[in-house]
Amino acid sequence: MQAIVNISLKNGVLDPQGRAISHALGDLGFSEVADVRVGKQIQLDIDETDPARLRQRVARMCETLLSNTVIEDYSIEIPDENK
Amino acid sequence: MQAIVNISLKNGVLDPQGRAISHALGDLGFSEVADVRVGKQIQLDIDETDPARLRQRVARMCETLLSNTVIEDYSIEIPDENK
Amino acid sequence: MSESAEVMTFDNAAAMGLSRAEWDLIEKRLGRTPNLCELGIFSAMWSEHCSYKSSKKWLKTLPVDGPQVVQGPGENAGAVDIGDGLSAIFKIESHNHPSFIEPYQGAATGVGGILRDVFTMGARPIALLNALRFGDADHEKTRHLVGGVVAGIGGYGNCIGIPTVGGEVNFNKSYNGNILVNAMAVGLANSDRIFRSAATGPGNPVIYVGAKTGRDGIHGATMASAEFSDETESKRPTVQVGDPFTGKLLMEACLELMASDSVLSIQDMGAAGLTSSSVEMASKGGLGMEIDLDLVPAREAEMSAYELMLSESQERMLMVLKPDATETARAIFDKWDLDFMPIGKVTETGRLVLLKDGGIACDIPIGPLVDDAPEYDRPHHDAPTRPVFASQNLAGDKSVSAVLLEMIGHIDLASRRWIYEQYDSQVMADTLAGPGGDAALVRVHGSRRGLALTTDCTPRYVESDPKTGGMQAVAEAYRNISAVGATPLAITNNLNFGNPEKPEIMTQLVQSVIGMGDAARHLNTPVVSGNVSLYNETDGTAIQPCPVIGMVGVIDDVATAAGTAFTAAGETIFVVGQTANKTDGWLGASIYQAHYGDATIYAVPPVDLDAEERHGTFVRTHIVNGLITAAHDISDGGLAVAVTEMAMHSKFGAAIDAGDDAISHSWAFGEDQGRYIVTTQDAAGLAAAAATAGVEVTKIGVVTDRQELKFGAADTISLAALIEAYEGRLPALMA
Amino acid sequence: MTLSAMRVAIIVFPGSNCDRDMMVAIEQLTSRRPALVWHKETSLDPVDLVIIPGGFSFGDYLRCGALAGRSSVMHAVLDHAARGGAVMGICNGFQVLTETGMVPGVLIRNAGLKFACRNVDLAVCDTVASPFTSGLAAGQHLTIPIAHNEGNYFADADELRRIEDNGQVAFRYVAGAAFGPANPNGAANDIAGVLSPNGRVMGMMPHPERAMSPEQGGSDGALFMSKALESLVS
Ligand SMILES: Nc1ncnc2c1ncn2[C@@H]1O[C@H](COP(=O)(O)OP(=O)(O)O)[C@@H](O)[C@H]1O
Ligand SMILES: [Mg+2]
Repeated sequence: MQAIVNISLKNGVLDPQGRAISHALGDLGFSEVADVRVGKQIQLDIDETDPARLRQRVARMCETLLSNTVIEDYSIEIPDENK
Repeated sequence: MQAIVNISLKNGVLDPQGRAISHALGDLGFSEVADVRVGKQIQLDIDETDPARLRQRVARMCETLLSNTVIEDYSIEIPDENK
Repeated sequence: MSESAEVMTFDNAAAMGLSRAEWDLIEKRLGRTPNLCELGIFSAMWSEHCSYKSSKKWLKTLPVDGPQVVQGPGENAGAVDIGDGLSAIFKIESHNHPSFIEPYQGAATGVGGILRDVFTMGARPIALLNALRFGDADHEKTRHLVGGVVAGIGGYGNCIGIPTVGGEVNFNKSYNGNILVNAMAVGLANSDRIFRSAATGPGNPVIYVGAKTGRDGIHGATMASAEFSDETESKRPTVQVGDPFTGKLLMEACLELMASDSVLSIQDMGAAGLTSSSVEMASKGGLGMEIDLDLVPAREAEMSAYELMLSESQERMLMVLKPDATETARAIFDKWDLDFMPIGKVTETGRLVLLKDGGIACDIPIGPLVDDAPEYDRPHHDAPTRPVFASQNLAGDKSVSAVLLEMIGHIDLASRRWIYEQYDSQVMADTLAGPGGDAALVRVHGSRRGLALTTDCTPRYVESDPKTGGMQAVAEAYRNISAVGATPLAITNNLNFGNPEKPEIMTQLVQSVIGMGDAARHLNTPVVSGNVSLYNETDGTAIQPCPVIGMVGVIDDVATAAGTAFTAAGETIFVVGQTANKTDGWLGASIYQAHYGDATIYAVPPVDLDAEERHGTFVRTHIVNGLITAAHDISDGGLAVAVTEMAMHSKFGAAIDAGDDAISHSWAFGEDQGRYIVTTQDAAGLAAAAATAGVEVTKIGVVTDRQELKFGAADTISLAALIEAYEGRLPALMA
Repeated sequence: MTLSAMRVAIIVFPGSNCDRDMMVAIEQLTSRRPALVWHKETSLDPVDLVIIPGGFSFGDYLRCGALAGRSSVMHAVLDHAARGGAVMGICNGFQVLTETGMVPGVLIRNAGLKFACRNVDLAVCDTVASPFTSGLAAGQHLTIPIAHNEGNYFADADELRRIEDNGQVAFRYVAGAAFGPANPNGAANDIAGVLSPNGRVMGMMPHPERAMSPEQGGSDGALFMSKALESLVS
């Protein structure tokens, strides 16, 4: 089964990369861009058929390795959950 | 309006970071993890009220800057689209 | 109700770490109760970090003068004359706690902070060093912390383009819950173009430049525990995130502006951000300052006066400009896409006045903030006496080479390559000797001159005998500088200790500062800058005391410098500082004892400052005149380890003997101080020169072209085996 | 034309940090100071060689070289190359060149996921006619330092075959005196430097400007660059 983890910087944490990108977009003529934040998207293929258990395990993975909970928040998507 | 761009590596492009993460997860006892791919998620706040036009503009941003089409694919989400 | 109207109580003060006496003094000086913002400012200025209240009394005993000193302690960094009208400007600073919470960002912002201290003085940074201490190699956190800290140091230094040329790392269980990350930066400036922080000229504009101010680094713990904290407070990050790219732009913009004769005074926003920078500038100038907080470039909406004043957002500076220079300056900062905002003016009032939302958020006299900052004479006692370890063979009847093979892979002796290859040690193209040798050697751009740089401390010595340990740190740095042929000039230091309210910890601090001072005085290397980090404890147990020394030396012609690598087969190997009839050595508190011995804390090898100076001068002199072809000081692991390193760094081997006697473990691995291994093509000449100089030298062998080390008649080991153990240790730990 | 008549331009982006080192290196070889051109420029004076130096242009945010590759001066550099002008990108400069498509492939994260600063040994390859290799013998070895986090050369199989068949590989990592694995970053086919199809544009990860004298630990960078400059003027 597949799980997708989206990792984003906590509010208030400086995102220099986002700033640089929105500058660049402005210079390239995309003046409508007000703000940019950059996060990670991690796709996991996991040998697990039960969505509930999958979600549990992935949450554990986030806490132990995938996300740096000091400065990052994470959210978990399970595409096949409602199939 | 907000737009979310997900950028992932094309199949066949090797992903050292993804490989390292899946090893690390294995070492941590998450033996069920079969494969990991790491991508980017870029959130844009844009002064644009029409979802269709927004999608067009963001696609242009992806082609010109946000993704390197040699190795990356992108997809665009507009959360408020169907509101 | 408006923030300035909130009435603080002692509980709020206590939550910010202030004592009852300190609270009473604040009320007395103000003649009223402070509001939140004012209390925050007092607590920051009177914190250990900014006020040095526990260490000041002892820091004052350090030697800070000398003909070479251009700027001693008191500014953002110290400065020494290196000739040609140039000054080397340098300082070391700790970022221990942030690096434990978030190793990458903590270490990265530590590097960024110390770089700002150096270019704030008008110097272009030319080198970075560090001193790191981690817990037990097999502690579950160590791998993660080492990986993150090293990547963070590289992440900032590599990107901003300043080479990281040296450093030191030890592992000890006392750092399991409290690592040490000390970063040192060295820069160059014309001695007559050094910038200082004292505000001048009432009416002159106060300018904010650099990155915007966010809520990062505001003491979350304090906030959360205080009544006024709202729900979201606890969720706010307390670690700062560094942006080396903006750091680079800020560095270039400041140096460009400083070349344009517009800046009267300048101060980086380090610890306690806008608070310490504005207060320090005003108080040093004996003036006041008025700032309109509504003008401060902010990253987030509705930041309170308290938050704006205490934010530790990175890459920010405060400057006082010549009144007519504002437009020149603005143009430069626009070019570099950095915020540039006049936010206030220098005043005659001697008060810090902060305006916000059309009201007065803070109005306090600056004098008390600085002059009345508490200064404590904390109780301490005599250092305990330690048993002398009777030098003896602890490793059974193992041969010297067998012991060597085990010791060379010891976590504190093994190769640091895994670490330093993650640092760009060569950018700027003037690094002639990078990490891996004794001192690093960096060419003064466009000249023949070179700066020799090193950081040193041996915590296990300091723990056993703080005074001798403090001396030894200076002596070892002095040896490292001398071993490349450079003349030691001055030091910076970083005092890392536990809780100074405990007499035994205060004893460590007092004794090691005394020892450090004695050595610095004796070796003519005054202290020009430094930093203090206290309360390095977890669950009441303190770290091994770690007073790190950063030393800078100069050599007139880099072509005359020496390295540690053997240069030619057939050359004679001498020990400088050891008599011919010596057959044993000092194993107490040595790596050999740590490796094979019991856990007892034994007495450390004595440090003889006269000998250190005599031996260092001898080595330096004869490196520069070419008599000595390679040199390496003897430190951790003793003579055998020093010889092994010289061989491994070269294509050559060595045959070592101890005269007629069989080689004892204590002779091979003892850590007696004040010694160097040197090689020469002219053995007679070296012996004669030593006799004239009154220096003991002993021939201990020859350089060979065989890829092996030979001890005495029959005990040989291949360099390949040693290199495998030496290079394999850290990669194995980090795999 | 002599080396001292040679006109070299070095492009400077915010975050470039090897621009001065390259300027000094070129001056050492030509005894003429190259022009430093700021990224906001929209045109280039006629030059014999454009160099894109190492560093972290725009912080290497988004992708290494991505933001620099789209800055205004790069349009002028593209025109220069389109006219057959010579361009050399070192390290971050190589990444910029791949982002503009001036040389094929991309540079991704080092396989070891660590920044790597050390000497590497290079073999000069048998290439399409190019001023950057013609002065050196195919198979000749050079020792030059690297310092990068994203030097892992990647191109898909067809692209790789095309590059190899056209002789667009300028340098490969090879085993030699340097400590550590010959290929320091996992680069496909051990590729350390590539050429444009016409051989006039070259990107390489190693830093020749850091190997200009024995004092610095070696002179192979000076050897390579002097040969390249000589073929460019002849
Ligand atoms: N251990 C020390 N020895 C000598 N000087 C010190 C020491 N610790 C701090 N100083 C000096 O006190 C001043 C303030 O130190 P610090 O607050 O760390 O500087 P900054 O505010 O620039 O970070 C600096 O000039 C520093 O060099
Ligand atoms: Mg400072």
